[in-house]
Amino acid sequence: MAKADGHILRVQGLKTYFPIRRGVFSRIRGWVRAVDGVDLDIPRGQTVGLVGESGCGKTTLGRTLLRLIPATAGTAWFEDELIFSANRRRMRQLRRQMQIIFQDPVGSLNPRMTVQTIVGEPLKVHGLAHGRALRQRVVNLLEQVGLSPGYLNRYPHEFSGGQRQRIGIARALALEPKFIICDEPVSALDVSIQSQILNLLADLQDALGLSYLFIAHNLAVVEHFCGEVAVMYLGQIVERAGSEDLYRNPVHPYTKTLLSAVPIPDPRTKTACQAPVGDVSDTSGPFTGCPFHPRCSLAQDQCRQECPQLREIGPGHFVACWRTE
Amino acid sequence: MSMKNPLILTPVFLLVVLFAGCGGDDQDQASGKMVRYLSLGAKVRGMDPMDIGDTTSSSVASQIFESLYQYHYLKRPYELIPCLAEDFPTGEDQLTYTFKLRPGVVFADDPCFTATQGKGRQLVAADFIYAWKRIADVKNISKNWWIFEDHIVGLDEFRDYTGRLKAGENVDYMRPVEGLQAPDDFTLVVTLKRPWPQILYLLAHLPTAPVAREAVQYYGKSIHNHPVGTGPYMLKDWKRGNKIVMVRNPRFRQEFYPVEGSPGDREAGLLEDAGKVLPFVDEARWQVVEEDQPRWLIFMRGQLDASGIPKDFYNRAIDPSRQLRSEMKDKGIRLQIFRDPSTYWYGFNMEDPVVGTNKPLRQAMSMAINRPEYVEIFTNNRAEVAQGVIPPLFKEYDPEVINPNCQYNPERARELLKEAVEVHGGPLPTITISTPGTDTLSRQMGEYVTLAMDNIGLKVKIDYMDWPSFQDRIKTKSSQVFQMGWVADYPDPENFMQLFYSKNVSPGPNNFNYRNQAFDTLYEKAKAMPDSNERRRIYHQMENIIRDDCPAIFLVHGVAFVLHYNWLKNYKPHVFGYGLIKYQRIDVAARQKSVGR
Amino acid sequence: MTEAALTSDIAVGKGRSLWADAWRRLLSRKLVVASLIVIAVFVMVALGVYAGLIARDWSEPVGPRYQRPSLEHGFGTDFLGRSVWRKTLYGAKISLTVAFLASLISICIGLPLGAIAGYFKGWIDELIVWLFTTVNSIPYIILILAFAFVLQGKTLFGYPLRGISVVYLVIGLTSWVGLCRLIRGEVLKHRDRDYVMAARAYGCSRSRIILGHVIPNVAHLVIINFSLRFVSFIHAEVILSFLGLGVKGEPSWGVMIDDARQELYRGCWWQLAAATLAIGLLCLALNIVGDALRDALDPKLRQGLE
Amino acid sequence: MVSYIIRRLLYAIPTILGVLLITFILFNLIPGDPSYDIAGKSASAETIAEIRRELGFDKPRFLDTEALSQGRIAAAFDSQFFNHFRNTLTLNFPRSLTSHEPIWDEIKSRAPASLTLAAPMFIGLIATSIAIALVVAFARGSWVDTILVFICVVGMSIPMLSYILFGQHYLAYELGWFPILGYESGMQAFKYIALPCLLGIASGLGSYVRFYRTVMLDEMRSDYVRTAFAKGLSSPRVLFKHVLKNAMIPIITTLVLSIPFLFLGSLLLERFFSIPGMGSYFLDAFNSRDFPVINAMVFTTSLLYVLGQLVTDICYALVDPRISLR
Repeated sequence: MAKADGHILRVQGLKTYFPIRRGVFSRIRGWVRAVDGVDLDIPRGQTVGLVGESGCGKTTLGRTLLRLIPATAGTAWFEDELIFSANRRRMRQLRRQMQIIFQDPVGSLNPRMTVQTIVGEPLKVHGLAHGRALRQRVVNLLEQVGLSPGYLNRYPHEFSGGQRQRIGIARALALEPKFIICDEPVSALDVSIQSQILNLLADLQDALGLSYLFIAHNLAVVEHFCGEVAVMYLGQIVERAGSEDLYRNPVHPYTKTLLSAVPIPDPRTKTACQAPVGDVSDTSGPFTGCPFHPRCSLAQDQCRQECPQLREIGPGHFVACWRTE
Repeated sequence: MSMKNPLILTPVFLLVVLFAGCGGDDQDQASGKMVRYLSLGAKVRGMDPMDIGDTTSSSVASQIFESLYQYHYLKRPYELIPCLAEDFPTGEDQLTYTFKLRPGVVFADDPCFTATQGKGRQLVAADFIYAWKRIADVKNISKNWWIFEDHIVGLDEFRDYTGRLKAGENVDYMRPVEGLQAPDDFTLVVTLKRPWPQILYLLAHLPTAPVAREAVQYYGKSIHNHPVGTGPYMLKDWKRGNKIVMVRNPRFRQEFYPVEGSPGDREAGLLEDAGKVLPFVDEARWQVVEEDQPRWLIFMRGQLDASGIPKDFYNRAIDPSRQLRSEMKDKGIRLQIFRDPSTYWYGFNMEDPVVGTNKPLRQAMSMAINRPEYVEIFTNNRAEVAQGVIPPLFKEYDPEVINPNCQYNPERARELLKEAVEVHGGPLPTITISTPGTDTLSRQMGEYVTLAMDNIGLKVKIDYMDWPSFQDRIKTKSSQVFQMGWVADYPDPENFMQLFYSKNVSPGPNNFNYRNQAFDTLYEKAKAMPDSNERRRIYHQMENIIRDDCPAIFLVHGVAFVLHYNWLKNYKPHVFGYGLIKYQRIDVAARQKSVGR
Repeated sequence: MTEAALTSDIAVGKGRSLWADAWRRLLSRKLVVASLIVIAVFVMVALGVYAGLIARDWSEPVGPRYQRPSLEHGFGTDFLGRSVWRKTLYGAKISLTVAFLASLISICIGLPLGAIAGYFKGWIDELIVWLFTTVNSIPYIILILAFAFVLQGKTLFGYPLRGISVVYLVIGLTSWVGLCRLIRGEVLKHRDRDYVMAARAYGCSRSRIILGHVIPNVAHLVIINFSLRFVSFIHAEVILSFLGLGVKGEPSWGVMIDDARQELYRGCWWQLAAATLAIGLLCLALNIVGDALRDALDPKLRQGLE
Repeated sequence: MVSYIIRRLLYAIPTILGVLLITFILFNLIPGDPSYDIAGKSASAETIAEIRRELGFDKPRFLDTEALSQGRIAAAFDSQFFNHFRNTLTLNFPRSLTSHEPIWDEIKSRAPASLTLAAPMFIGLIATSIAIALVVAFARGSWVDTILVFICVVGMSIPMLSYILFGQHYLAYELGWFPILGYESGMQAFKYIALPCLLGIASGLGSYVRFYRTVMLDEMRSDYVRTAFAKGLSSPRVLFKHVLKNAMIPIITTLVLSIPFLFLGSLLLERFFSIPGMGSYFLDAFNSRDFPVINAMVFTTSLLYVLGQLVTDICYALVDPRISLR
């Protein structure tokens, strides 16, 4: 199979490893497998959620896709373009189409720049607008994300968290991308603000036909926002399904654990609380079997010896677990 | 809370310890030991005569080593008397000299004399030959080869031989040198290539002192730390960069205080000890003090017996009539004024395309400087205005001569500068003056000269550099004008005249790179002549050539002011001789009374 | 939206940068304002000397030598009868120029090297770290002396080096290590911040990221460093003058103290007093402003205070 | 830990090589040739040339390209640079050009004097400034703080030369509290180093107090100190137990990294008080272009510095368990 096959983004066998250096000569003694063989498709105009505990590699995955972190192996198509082998010029063009929104609304905005500079800089860098046109474009972008143009000369520290995140979104929109990686865009915000931002993102998707990869660390946020959800554990995707399907019928023990942690709006619905056993395993050493087996209450010998592959267990529902056969 | 106390108390504790240490005074003074306290402005590099080239090291080592001749302590003009030699040399022509050694001279006791269990042995003529061969030995990198170079038959060949040896090969000191013979232990015969009238002066020079072969072999490379000589003192303690202590050599030969001196010496009390056995002082102590201010302070405290007067302390010590101020006199301080065999100048590099070919320019610059004012500002009148190169100390100095180039005459200088522009064929560029020294005084002199040249309309800039950089500039002929001076090594103007001899151009001593056929002819003639009226006339001719050609702006001749306490007896400054402590005496009681006050 | 409405909106929303914030904070303290005024006066004097308006005739004798301070000659006269007051004023030019240019040189070396090392990591980083570790492990005094002797009398781009240019070059070329190390550490922290990631994500070039994003965010360290450095450079000039490597032919405060250390013993204290006073006053003001700058600019400290 | 130390030591190799290279290049650029001085003031051109040859100054700077082209590899490396390199790395320092004294002997005899002055001065300085900084930190914001800091700033604004001139003239000469200058080894040394020590402490106090005050205020703002205060622990106790302990890290850094420079001594103090230490030795060597001596001193100091850094890093780890040595 070549090309993205009609999807906006297709990822196959993506691996991102970080070396561990030790000893007198700082030789590489091992690897942290932050992303370890991920396949993912993102349909055009849709939102795919990526959920997992912190440290599971979801942020690394997002950044690897934008080549902010070098990939170790694997391929990724953006439409018909191979991301990892694009040359510098081509990559610059690609960057116009793929953008990212960060989790931390404080750290992701340069504190020494005004809103105008922050939002306008992508346009300037790509030579898309100058002078008055640039300012007009920035004003439009701010309006688009619901900020007053009067904030143009303000600095990030003069804004609230939600407003800062809107600035971040405006910056991501500046280049009119087709695809945006939302790296936990709401987890640092107050709950009341979260929905505002999510609504904004949804509106923008409708208006501009955007595709999102929406990264989150809990399932609650993702439920209504994403058409499809992938659950990630220790660098691997353990379950992938349509949003509703996943919520109604979680298969992988890890997904179940995650779901059990979601605060339930309706106290009558009771789910058995399945607390995970043990800690997140160390990803640096060579390990065999299912990555979740040390914490899994259902683990058997097979789980300890062989790593399960993603299998389709229902229409569009994939899971990697031996115990679901 | 327990931690607090030690922390805060530390500095307090420190102070207590420090203050407690103060106040202990010299127990030597109580014991009545006669100690002479001296200071050193620079560090002593070593005490191997072969390797001594600086005045600091000489002034110390000369208490231990002696040469064939020495200067009379009291007589002026300076005159040589035999020291290790029994008498003046005999020889029928000017090429062979036969020296008879004084009998009964022994080296000081030292462990290096293994054959005699450390007892010093008799001095023999071979020790001189050995010492001089060491100077010739290239491997020794001696500072003093200039003394013997091209004078003694066979010694230059000996030097070539040592230069040909490969690393690791030993120099054969038994290899005969034709011009240096010792027919017996007490006779030294020196054969010269050509007449050398200055030879006796140089044989009074410290580097020509005899050295015991045993010491060199025993101490090897650290011989410079272990001086073994025949002189009145022996080294007791030497902390490099700090202090040197010498004690009386018990086996010093019998030597007596001179019984006659110059006029006025008797009145000054310098002949009170006439005929007494030398030395008087039991111990001599040097303290290294590099900065002027602290040296002056310890002198004023009575911790030094004598001191020069740094420029800025002058007014505190001397009143405008060149007399010691009364508060100094009350302290028991005495002032001695004497002439230095020195001349200071701004030299021109005669190979420089601008100044070298432009005599009016050189004259103008020379006339731009108000020498009396210069003397007043920078030396507090402790210098005499120069008319030429030979200082007044020499009998060849002609007090009648007035050199027009050395007179302050800004009007004439401006006229000459106009001529100079014509000679140069265009406006004169900025003249660069190289100054050896980056210290305060050099900087202030530079500021003064800039002002003076500005006054006649000449732009100069001063290039200050340290001594090695300056030497590099001079020796590679890359300076334009340079500030320099010369202190004579011996009382013969030949020492000054060699500075203008064309065969001595840089990197030799002729830093002016001055070339004059007439001068060279006269120099070669005078060099071979013993002192006579005719030679004196030739020197005058030579000096006139230089005055006229103006290869240098002659500034001043030094005059030294020395202060000493009245407890320092028999103190008479000497400009050529070094090993003089043996003549001096300390009135211990007077010192105690004065310092204890 | 019409053009007019746009402009008026923007006029309403005037933002306060962190710099403006810090400046406001500085001006709110009387002592700091006083110090700033002192510094401004010194700078004006130095500029006045440059323009030839002040102390142009410092080299002309105004009276007898070694005059005590009097109504006629404010700070007395020196060994050539020159006015110590004029020399002190003129010294402001030398000392400020030396400290300013030396700071500039050391920043021009330290800032880019530190930023490059911190941002690029890898072998470039190793090389720069090696360079500054090496330079740092050579005793400072040896570097100063060696550089001074090497530079003296040389020409740089056809411009002959002597006097003051040697002094600031020497100080500048030997004192960039501290800043370089500081900047490198800070850039290492910043290079993985999200705002840098964002810039990379929208295709900012590396040079633009370093110049436009990273350096403005570490610039406050340079400013703080600059003010404290200034003080140490003024002192360095004094030491250099003592070692004979200072300014020649012009009066600097270091030269004046060097002159004075011998004059002191003839009872001539005014030159030492004048120079020490000038240095003391300027350094005091600079130190106060430096401290205040650090309080105002260092976000870490500020967070701690709030 | 062991592998960490070994790795740090290996890192020192390029640094040391760099020091050798930089100093060699610098010293070759400095004008001045010791052979002129050695030859004496009346020396002829031939004598100077002979001496240069004996000292090896006529050898090629880096590589004897002529010998190399003829295939004599060993001879090609008989250059000034490689000889300098070889001598230094094998610690086979030649003798001083001016005094002919083995350099090690001289360093051994002078380093104690420098240390006798510098060590008490340094310890006194650190102790006094920590004590004052504690007081200041304790009284932060009050008038005591303001006044002490102001005095410190005034103190550090005055050049050291002024301190020395004042101290030597008034305290030693006029008042006679101290010897004016001089040095003796052993217990006698205390008498002589008292004044230079005090002057050194006085002139350095300002900047140290300010530095430590900042360090301590930083610590005092940290959460655990606030917690400690909140728990009702008495202030001095918190100050000593928590603040000082944690402030030790920057203090250790300044301490250890200063050691090599203690070895070089204080140039100004040594000169004015005639203390025969490394500072004046070094200055002399520089002024006579005694390159073997300068090289030896630079090499020794940089070795000490590199070791000092290593010790600092180990101290870090010991004081602060949060820092891992990897």
